[in-house]
Amino acid sequence: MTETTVAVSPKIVEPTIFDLSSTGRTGVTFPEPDVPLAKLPTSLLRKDLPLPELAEVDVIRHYTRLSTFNYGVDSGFYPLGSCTMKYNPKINEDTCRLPGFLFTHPLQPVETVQGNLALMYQLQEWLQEISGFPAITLQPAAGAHGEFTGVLIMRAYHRARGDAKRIKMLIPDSAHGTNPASAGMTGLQIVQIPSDARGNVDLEALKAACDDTVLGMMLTNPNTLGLFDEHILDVTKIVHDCGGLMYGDGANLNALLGIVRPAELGFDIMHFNLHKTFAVPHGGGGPGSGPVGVAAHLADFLPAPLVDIVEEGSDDTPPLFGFVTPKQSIGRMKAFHGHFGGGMVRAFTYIAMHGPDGLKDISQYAVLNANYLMARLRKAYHVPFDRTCMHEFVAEGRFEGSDVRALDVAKRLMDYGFHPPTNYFPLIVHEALMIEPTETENKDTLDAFVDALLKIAEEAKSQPSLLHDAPLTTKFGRMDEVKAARELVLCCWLPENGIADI
Amino acid sequence: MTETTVAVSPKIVEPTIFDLSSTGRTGVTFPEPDVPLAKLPTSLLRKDLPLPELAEVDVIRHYTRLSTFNYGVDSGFYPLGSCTMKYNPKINEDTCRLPGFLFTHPLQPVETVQGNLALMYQLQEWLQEISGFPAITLQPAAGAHGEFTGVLIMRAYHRARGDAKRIKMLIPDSAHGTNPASAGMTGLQIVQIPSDARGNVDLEALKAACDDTVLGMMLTNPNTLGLFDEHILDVTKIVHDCGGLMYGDGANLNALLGIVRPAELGFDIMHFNLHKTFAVPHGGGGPGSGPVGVAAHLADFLPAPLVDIVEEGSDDTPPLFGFVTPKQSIGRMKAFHGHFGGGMVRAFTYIAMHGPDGLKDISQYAVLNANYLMARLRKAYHVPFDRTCMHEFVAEGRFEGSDVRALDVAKRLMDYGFHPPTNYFPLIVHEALMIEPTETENKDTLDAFVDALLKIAEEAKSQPSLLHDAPLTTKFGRMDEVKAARELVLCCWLPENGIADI
Amino acid sequence: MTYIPISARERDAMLATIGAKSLDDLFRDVPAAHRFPKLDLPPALTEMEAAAELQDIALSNEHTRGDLISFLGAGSYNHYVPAAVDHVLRRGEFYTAYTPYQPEISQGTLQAIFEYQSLMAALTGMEVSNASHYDGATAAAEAVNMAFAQYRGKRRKVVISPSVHPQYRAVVRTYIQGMGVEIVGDDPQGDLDAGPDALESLIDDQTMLVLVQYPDFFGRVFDYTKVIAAAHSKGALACVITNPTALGLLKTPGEMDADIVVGDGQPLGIPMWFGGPTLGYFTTRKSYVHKMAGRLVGETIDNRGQRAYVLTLTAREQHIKRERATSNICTNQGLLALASAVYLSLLGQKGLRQVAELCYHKAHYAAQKLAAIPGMKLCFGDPFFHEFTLCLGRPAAEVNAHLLEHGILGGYELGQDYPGLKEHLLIAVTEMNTKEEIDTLVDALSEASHD
Amino acid sequence: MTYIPISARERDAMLATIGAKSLDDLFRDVPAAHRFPKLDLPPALTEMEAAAELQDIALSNEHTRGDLISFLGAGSYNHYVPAAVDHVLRRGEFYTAYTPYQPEISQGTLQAIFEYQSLMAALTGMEVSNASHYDGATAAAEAVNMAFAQYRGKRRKVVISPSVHPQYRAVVRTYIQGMGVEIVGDDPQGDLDAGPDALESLIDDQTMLVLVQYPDFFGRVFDYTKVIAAAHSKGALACVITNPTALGLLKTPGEMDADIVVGDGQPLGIPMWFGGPTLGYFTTRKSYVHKMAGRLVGETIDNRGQRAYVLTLTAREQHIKRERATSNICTNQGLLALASAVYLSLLGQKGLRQVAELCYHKAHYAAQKLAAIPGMKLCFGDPFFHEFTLCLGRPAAEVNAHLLEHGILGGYELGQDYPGLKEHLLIAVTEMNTKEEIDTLVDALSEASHD
Ligand SMILES: Cc1ncc(COP(=O)(O)O)c(C=O)c1O
Ligand SMILES: Cc1ncc(COP(=O)(O)O)c(C=O)c1O
Repeated sequence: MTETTVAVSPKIVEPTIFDLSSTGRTGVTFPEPDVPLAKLPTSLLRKDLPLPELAEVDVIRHYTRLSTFNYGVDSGFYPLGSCTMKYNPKINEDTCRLPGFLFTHPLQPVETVQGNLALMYQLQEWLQEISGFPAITLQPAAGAHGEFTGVLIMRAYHRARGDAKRIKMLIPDSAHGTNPASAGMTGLQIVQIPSDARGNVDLEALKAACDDTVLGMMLTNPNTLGLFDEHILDVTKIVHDCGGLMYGDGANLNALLGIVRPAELGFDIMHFNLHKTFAVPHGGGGPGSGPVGVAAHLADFLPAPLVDIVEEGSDDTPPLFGFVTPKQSIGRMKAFHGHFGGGMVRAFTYIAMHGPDGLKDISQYAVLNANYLMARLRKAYHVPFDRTCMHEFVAEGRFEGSDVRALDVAKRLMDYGFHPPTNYFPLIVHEALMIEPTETENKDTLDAFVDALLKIAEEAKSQPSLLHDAPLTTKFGRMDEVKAARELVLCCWLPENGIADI
Repeated sequence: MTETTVAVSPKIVEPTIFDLSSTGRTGVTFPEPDVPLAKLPTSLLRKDLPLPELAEVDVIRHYTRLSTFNYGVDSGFYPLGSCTMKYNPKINEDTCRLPGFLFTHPLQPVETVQGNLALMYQLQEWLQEISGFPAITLQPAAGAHGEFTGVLIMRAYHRARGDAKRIKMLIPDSAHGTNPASAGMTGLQIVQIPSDARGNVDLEALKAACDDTVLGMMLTNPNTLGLFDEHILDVTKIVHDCGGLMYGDGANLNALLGIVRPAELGFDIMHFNLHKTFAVPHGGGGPGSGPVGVAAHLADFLPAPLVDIVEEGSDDTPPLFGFVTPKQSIGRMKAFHGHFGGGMVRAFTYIAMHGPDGLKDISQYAVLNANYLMARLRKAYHVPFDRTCMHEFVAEGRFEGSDVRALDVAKRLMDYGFHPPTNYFPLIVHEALMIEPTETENKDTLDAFVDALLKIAEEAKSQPSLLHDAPLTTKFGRMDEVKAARELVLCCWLPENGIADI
Repeated sequence: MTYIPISARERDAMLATIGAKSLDDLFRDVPAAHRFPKLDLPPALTEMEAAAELQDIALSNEHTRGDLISFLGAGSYNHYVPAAVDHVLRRGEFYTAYTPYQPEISQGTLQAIFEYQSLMAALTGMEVSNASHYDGATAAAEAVNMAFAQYRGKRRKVVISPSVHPQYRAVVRTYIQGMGVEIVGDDPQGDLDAGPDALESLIDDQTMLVLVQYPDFFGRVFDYTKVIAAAHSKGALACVITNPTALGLLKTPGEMDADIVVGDGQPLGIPMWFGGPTLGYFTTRKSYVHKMAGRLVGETIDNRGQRAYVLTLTAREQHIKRERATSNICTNQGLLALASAVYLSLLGQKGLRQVAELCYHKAHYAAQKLAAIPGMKLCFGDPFFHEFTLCLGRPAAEVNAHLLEHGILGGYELGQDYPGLKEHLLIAVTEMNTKEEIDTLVDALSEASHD
Repeated sequence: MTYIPISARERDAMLATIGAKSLDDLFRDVPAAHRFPKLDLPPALTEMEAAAELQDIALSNEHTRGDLISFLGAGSYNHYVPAAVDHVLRRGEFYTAYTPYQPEISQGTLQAIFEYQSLMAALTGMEVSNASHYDGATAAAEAVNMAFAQYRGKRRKVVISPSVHPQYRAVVRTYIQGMGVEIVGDDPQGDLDAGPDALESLIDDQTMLVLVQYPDFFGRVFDYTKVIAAAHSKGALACVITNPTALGLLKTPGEMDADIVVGDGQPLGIPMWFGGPTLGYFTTRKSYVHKMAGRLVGETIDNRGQRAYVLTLTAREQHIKRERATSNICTNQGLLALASAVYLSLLGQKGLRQVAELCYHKAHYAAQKLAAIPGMKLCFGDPFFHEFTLCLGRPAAEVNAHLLEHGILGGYELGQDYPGLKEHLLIAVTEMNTKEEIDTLVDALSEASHD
C-alpha cells in the first residue's frame, strides 16, 4: 500500500483575472485605423499574446470585490507606526487629476508648462521654509530613493573636497532598514550605533565611532521609538567635529512641522516623505514622493534638474520658470522630474490648505494623540522607553506568564475592526508594537482603540487561544507563509502553459 | 409579581451620522467674508441648527462603510425584472461630470450653452429615430413622470377636439402600478383589462370596454410578463377605432431597439426610461429620466420648453439652438429642462457608443439571455406563460408539497451571491419571480445563476428551513417590517429632543 | 462598442439550449412588416472617440467656473460642493443599486436615506421627511396633491403667493389639470410689494392650501407666522417652499408652524448641471405621514437583533395602491439625497451657517454697491437673503447683453415672468462670488448706466 | 483648514490624562532655542479656495488634450486610458491602504499585485515579475544592481547601447557611482546606425550585463536574439528595456532569451502627469528570483483553506536584510501597478494588439508623409514601431518653435543628447493622433521647409 496525499484544492474566494477570462470578450475597443495600413514586420511579431479577455463589467466587479478585501484609512483607524497613515483629504484626489496636470508631457517646452513649474518652485520654497534647508530637489520617488540621493550627495561632497577615505556610515540600531540599505548601495560600510537607556543615541559609542573615515551619520529624529533625541545638538556636533555630515531621515517629520526646523538641529541633508507628512495616499504600497533638502554647502551636488526662475518677472509679467542643473550635480535619480501629479500636486494642495498655523497644529495634535494613547495603554502594555513621546511610541506585545506575542495582539485587533500597529520594528524592542495615531483621528476613535487593546491584554491572559487564532471575523485568516516561500507561485501565467488553469 | 419586558437594545452595526456627531468638529470650512458684514435680521434668525458635526474622515468612513452594506450592479448579477439593471459603463460617469456640463446654469443665455442644447437636440432626434415618434420632450424626470405627462397630453388632445366625455383609461391587469397611479392623478377612472391564457391582452374584454368614454389605453409591450403581445396591431386598432389613444409604457424598450419602432405598432405616445434602456445608473432609487415621444397629432401638446433650431446654420456657421413652446402645450412638468447632467449626457454617450448595430445587439442579446435562463430553469420552476419571451420572463417561486414561497427563494439567492429577481410582480402570477438578465451578463454568470436556482429548488424540498431563514451569509438578516410600520421611527432627530441619542 | 460579453460560440450554444436557430428567431411575435427597421443613427463610437466628442460638446458651453462670472440664481445656485461628496457618490455600490426593495443587501442606501430624512427634518424644523421628489417644483405640486387628499377633494382652492418661483407655479398648474382645483392670488401683474399679508384675505373655508416661498422669488425674507395662522384658522394647510441654504441662518418654517415644507435640494451639494437632476425635498408633520407621497425609510431590527432600516408605509405607494396611491412617484432622486446627506454631514451646523452668512453678507454688499449706481435702485427693501431685485432704469435684456460682453451673467430678467418688471434683474450672490467679482459687476453696470 | 477633529475641550481632557499642562509641554525635548519657529508661509486656504487656486495653476499649462496637438514621446506617451481604470483607483480601500504587510486584511492589494505580476510576465514572455520600481529608468539601474549581485562584484563591466534612452543611461550612471562599475558602448557621438551588432565586440568575460532598448530610443525595432546569445556565451546577463505597448505586437524579449526585461509602465493606463509617477516594471527568469529587488507576491492558502496571497521572499528586502538587501526600495508604485493590471485586463489581447497596431500604422503614415517633404528624410529605416527620427535639414529647435506657434508639440529635439543630431526630431505617434492631426503636422512642416 502506498501512501497518497490527496491535495485538497483551496477554496477560491475571488478568481484571478486570468481565471475569469473567456475567449472573445473585451473591455474596450479602439477605432479602426484612419490611415492606410503599413506592412507589419513579420519576423518580429510575437507568436501569441496571452492576456486575459474580459468585459468591462467583469473587470469592474472583480476589482470592486477585491477592494472590499482591503482595509484602508478610509475603512478605519490605521495606527501603523512609522507610516503616518493620516487621512487623505478628498480634494487632493481632484486637484491632482485636473486635465492641465494629467495631460502635460514631461518634455514640453517650459513656456507651455509654467503652471507645473510654478507649482514645483513654490513647493520647493515651502519645503525649504518648513525644514530650514535652503535647497530642495523634488526628484526622488520615495523615502528610500531620497536616502540614496542623500548618500550620493554626501559622498560627492567629500570627494569634491578631495577626501575619498570616508567609507563608513554611522547608523543607530533603531534605524529603518532603508537607511543601511541605501548606504550599502554606494558600497559604504555600516557602523551600527547603539541606543542608550532613554532611547537616545549612545553618545559615548558615537564618539568612539567618529573618525576621519566617517562619511556621516543617518539619523531619524524623532527616532523610530517615537523619541526626540535629548542630545540632538551634541550628536550633530560630534559627527560634524569628525568631518562627517548629518543625514536626517525625514520619515517622522509629522512630529516637527512648526515645532523645529531640522536644519537648525545640525542636519546637513534630509528627505521628506510627501506620502507620510503631506497626506499623499499610500496607494497600497506607493507611489510616494521623497524630496531632499540640503544645506548650502551641499546645494551644488543636488540631482539635476531643479526648477528655478530663469527669467525674472516684472510688475506686469510673471517670472519664467525653467530647469537648471547644479554645478556638481550627482546626476539624475530617475527619468523626468519626480512624482509630479501623484505626489507634488497633492502635497502642494495640502500645505496650501494648512498654512503655518495649520502645519503646527498637525504636529501638536499628532503628538497629543500619541501621548494620550501611551498614557492610557501603559498600564497594560509595557512601554520600554517611558517618556514623553512624539507622534508615535513603541509598546511591547507580550505579557508575563502568557505565550501571546505581538503578532497575536496585532491579528486580534483586526477582530475589533482596527488595523494593527507596525510590529517587530524597531528591532531593538522585543515584540514591538509601534503605534502612530496621527492627528486626523478623534478622541472617540482613540478611546475605542484603547478599549480594544485593554480587552486584548485581558484576553491574552484569560483566553490566549482567541489571540493565537485571530483574526476570526475577517474574510481571510492567517496565512501559510512557508508554503508561499517554498512553492513560489508568483504568477498565474507561465510561458510553458499559456494561461494557467489553477 | 408584574411581568416586565426588558427591551434589549439593538446591536448597532454602523452608527448614524447623528450618533457620530461631536461638538466642535467640522468637515469643511469656508473663507472669512471678504466684504463688510451686513446686519443680520435678528428677529428672523433660527434658534439652533441641529445638524451633526463631523470631520471629513468620519464622513468618508461612515459612507464608505455604508456602501459596503449595499449590493449594486458593480457587485454582481442583478436580474431585477422590469428594472433593466444593465452594467453602467464608467465612461458615462466621466462625461456627465465634465465642467462644461456640471457648471452651466439652466437660465444662461442660449448663446452660452450651445453645447448643452446641441446635445439635447441630438438626443431628441436619436430617440425619435429609435422609437418612430416624430416629437420628443426630454423634460420628464422619470418613467412615472413621463406617464403623467403622457396622460395629460392625451387628455389635452381630446379636450382640444372638444371631447371632454372621455374619462376612462384602460389598463391591463399586468400593468405596473405607476400606470394606474399616473392616470389616477388626472382624475380618470381606471378600467382593468384582463390578460388571456397566452399573456396577451384579452381582445374580447378589450372590445367590450371600448367606447366613446375611453380616453385611451396604457400598455406595456413587451408586457410585464416579458411577452410581446401577439395581437399588438389588433389591440392598437381596437382602441383607435373607439377614438382612444394608445399610450406605451416604454419601461421594456430594452427588448425593442432596432427590433421594432413602437410608433409603427400603433402607439401614439410613449415614455422612455433612460435609466433602464440607456444605462443611466439607478442610483439606489434615482434620479432617472423619462422623455416622452409622441405622434405628430400630439406634438403641439408637449410640455414646454423643447429644444429646437431657432436659426438655421449655413456652410460655415452652425445652427443656433434655442427653446420653443409648443402651441397647445400642457405646460411645464418640472423646473428647468429635465435631467440633463445625470440623465441625458449619460444616455447620449451610451447611444453614441452603440450606433444602430450596437443598439440592435443590445435587444437581441437581452432577449437571448432571458430565453436562455428560461430554457434552463423551466424544469425546476413553473413558467406560467411558457412561450418565447423577450428581455425578461416570469417564473413561479413555489413548489409542490413545500411551503417555500417566492420571497424565500429570493432571500436564499442572496446567500449564493446574487441579487434576487423582482418578486410578487406582476400581480397576475402567483409567487412571481420576474427575471431580467440584460445583455451585459456573460454566459458564465447566467449559468452560475441557474445552478444556484436549481440548487435552491432542491433545497426547497430537502431543507426548506434554509430558505425560510435565508439570507444567512449577508451582513443583515430578514427585517421586522411590522415594527418599522408600527413604531414609525422615520428620523433620528426630533424637534423636541434636539439631536436624539438612540 | 457594446458591452455585450457573449461570443459567437457562446451565442450558438445558448440558442441550441433554447431551441432557436438564430437570434432573429426569437422575435417572431413582432409583426413582420415592422420587424428590424434600419435605424438611421451615426455609426458607433469607441469609448476614446466618445470621450473626445463629449469633451468637445462640453467645451462649446461657457460655464460658471472660469468662463463666466455668474450672478444667476432664480432657483439654481452656484455653491461650492466639497470634494468628498462626489467621492461618496462614485462608490459603485451606491450608484449602481436599485431602489432598496431588498433590505438585507441595501442597508447602505437605506441608512443613508434615513439620515437624509433626519437631516432634512432637522433643517426645516419638521418631523418627517420623505426620500425625495424630482425637484422643488414637483414637490410643491405634490404638496397640493397632499392637501387635496387631506380634504378628500372637499376643498378645492389653493392660495399661492405671486412671489413663488414662476416655474413652480407653472408646474403646480400643470399638475392640477384634471383635479378641478382653483388657484388664486398669484397674479404676476398684481401688487408685488404687498407681501404675505395680502394673501390672508384670500383664504377661506374652501382653501385647502396656502403656498408661499421663503426667501421668496425676489429674495425677500418674510415671517410667514401670521399667514400660516390665518390658514390654520380657516382649516387650511400651509406649505412653505424654502431655500435650504437660507435655513442655515433663518428661522425655520417649522417655527412658523408650517404644515409642509418643500424645496429644491440643489444648493445642498448638487451641481447646477444645467438645471437637473436636483432633488425635491418634502417634510411635514408626523400626523400627515399617511397622506404623504414618496418613499419613507423607517428604523427597525433584523432577525439577528441588529438595528436596520426598511422602506415603510409602502401601502401609500403606487406599486401597492395603484390608482389610489398618494402619488405615482416610483424612481425618485435617491443618489442626490445621498449627496445632500453627505453635504450636510460635512458642513454640519458650523459650515452651513458659514455658507448662509457668506451669501447674506456678499449679497448685501453687492446690493448696496449696485443701488449706489446713479439710476439704479433696489426694488424691494431689507430683509433679503442672497438674492435681490435691482431696478436698472432701462431694459434688463439690454443690460444683460452688455454684461455678457464683459463675461458676466448678470442675473435673471424678471420681465420674462412679471410684465411690470421689464427693467429688473434678479441678482444672486453666493459664497462663490468674491468681492472682486462683485466689484467687476458694479463697474460693468456703472459703465452701462453711462451709455 | 485642517483635518484635526479634536475640540478644545477634548484636547484639555487628553492633556490631563497625559499629565501635561499644554500642548507646548509635550515638546520640551526640542532645544528651546529652535523650538516653534514662525513659518513664513501663505495663510491657510479653505478647500474652496484651494480648489480654485489649483485650477488656475492647471489652466496656466497648455495640455495635450485640446490645447496642443502632441507628437512628443521619448519615454512618456499620450495613450487613451479607459475610464474604468481610474474608477478602480478611486476605491478608497485601494488607495488609502499601506503596503500589504497584514495579508488578512490586504487581499485586495495582494491579489491585484499578483495579477499585475502575472500580466507583466505574460506580456514580456518572462517567468516572474516584481511588484514595481519607481520608473523604467530606476528599474534599468536595478537590473545593473542585480547583475552586480549575481556576479558578487566579480564582473564590473556593463555594455550599454547608445540608443538606450539618454535619461535611463544617466540614471544608471548615477546609481553605480559607488560600485566601481564601468559602462561601455553608449557614446552618443558614436555610430548610431550600427545597431546591436556593434555591441557584440564589447562583450567580454568582465561583462556582467548587456543593456539594450526595444524599440530603441529612436523607435527602431531590432531583434536582439544574437546580441543576447553573445552575452550568454561570455557568461553575461542581458536586459532589454521595453515599451510595453510594443509588446502588443512584437516578439517578446523572452523569446529573444533575455534574462531581464524592464521598462516604464506609463503606457499601460497611467497618465503622462508631467512625467510621474509612472511605474518601472521588472521581469526575469525564476532562477534569478532571489537576487531580484522589490516586493514579490506569492500564492498560498490561509488557515481556512482559502486561496490567498502574501508578500514572499521578504528576506531579500531592506527591512529584513538591511545593508545586505538586494535593494533599498520600500515604497514602490503599488497603485499604478493596479492601474496597469486594470488597463491590461480591460484591453486584453485584442485591445492591446489594436492599440499597438494603431500606433504602428499611424506612425508609418506620418513617417511616409513627412519623409516626402522636400529637404526632410527619415534618419533610420524600417522597422520602427511608433516613434521615428526625422532629419529636418535645419535646426530642430527652430522647427519646433514654428510648430508650437501652430499649436503643435513637434517631437523631441535629439540634439539635446546626441550632438550629431541637432537637426533631428524624434516623433511619436499614438492611437490618440488622428489622421487629421498628422496631416496638420505635415502641412505645418511643409510650410516650415519653405521658409
Ligand atoms: C523611518 C523610515 N525611514 C525610511 C522609510 C522609507 O521610505 P519609503 O517607503 O518612502 O521609501 C520609511 C518608510 O516606511 C520609514 O518609516
Ligand atoms: C413597467 C414599468 N413601468 C413604469 C415604471 C416607472 O418608471 P420610473 O420608476 O422611472 O418612474 C417602471 C419602473 O420600475 C416599470 O417597471
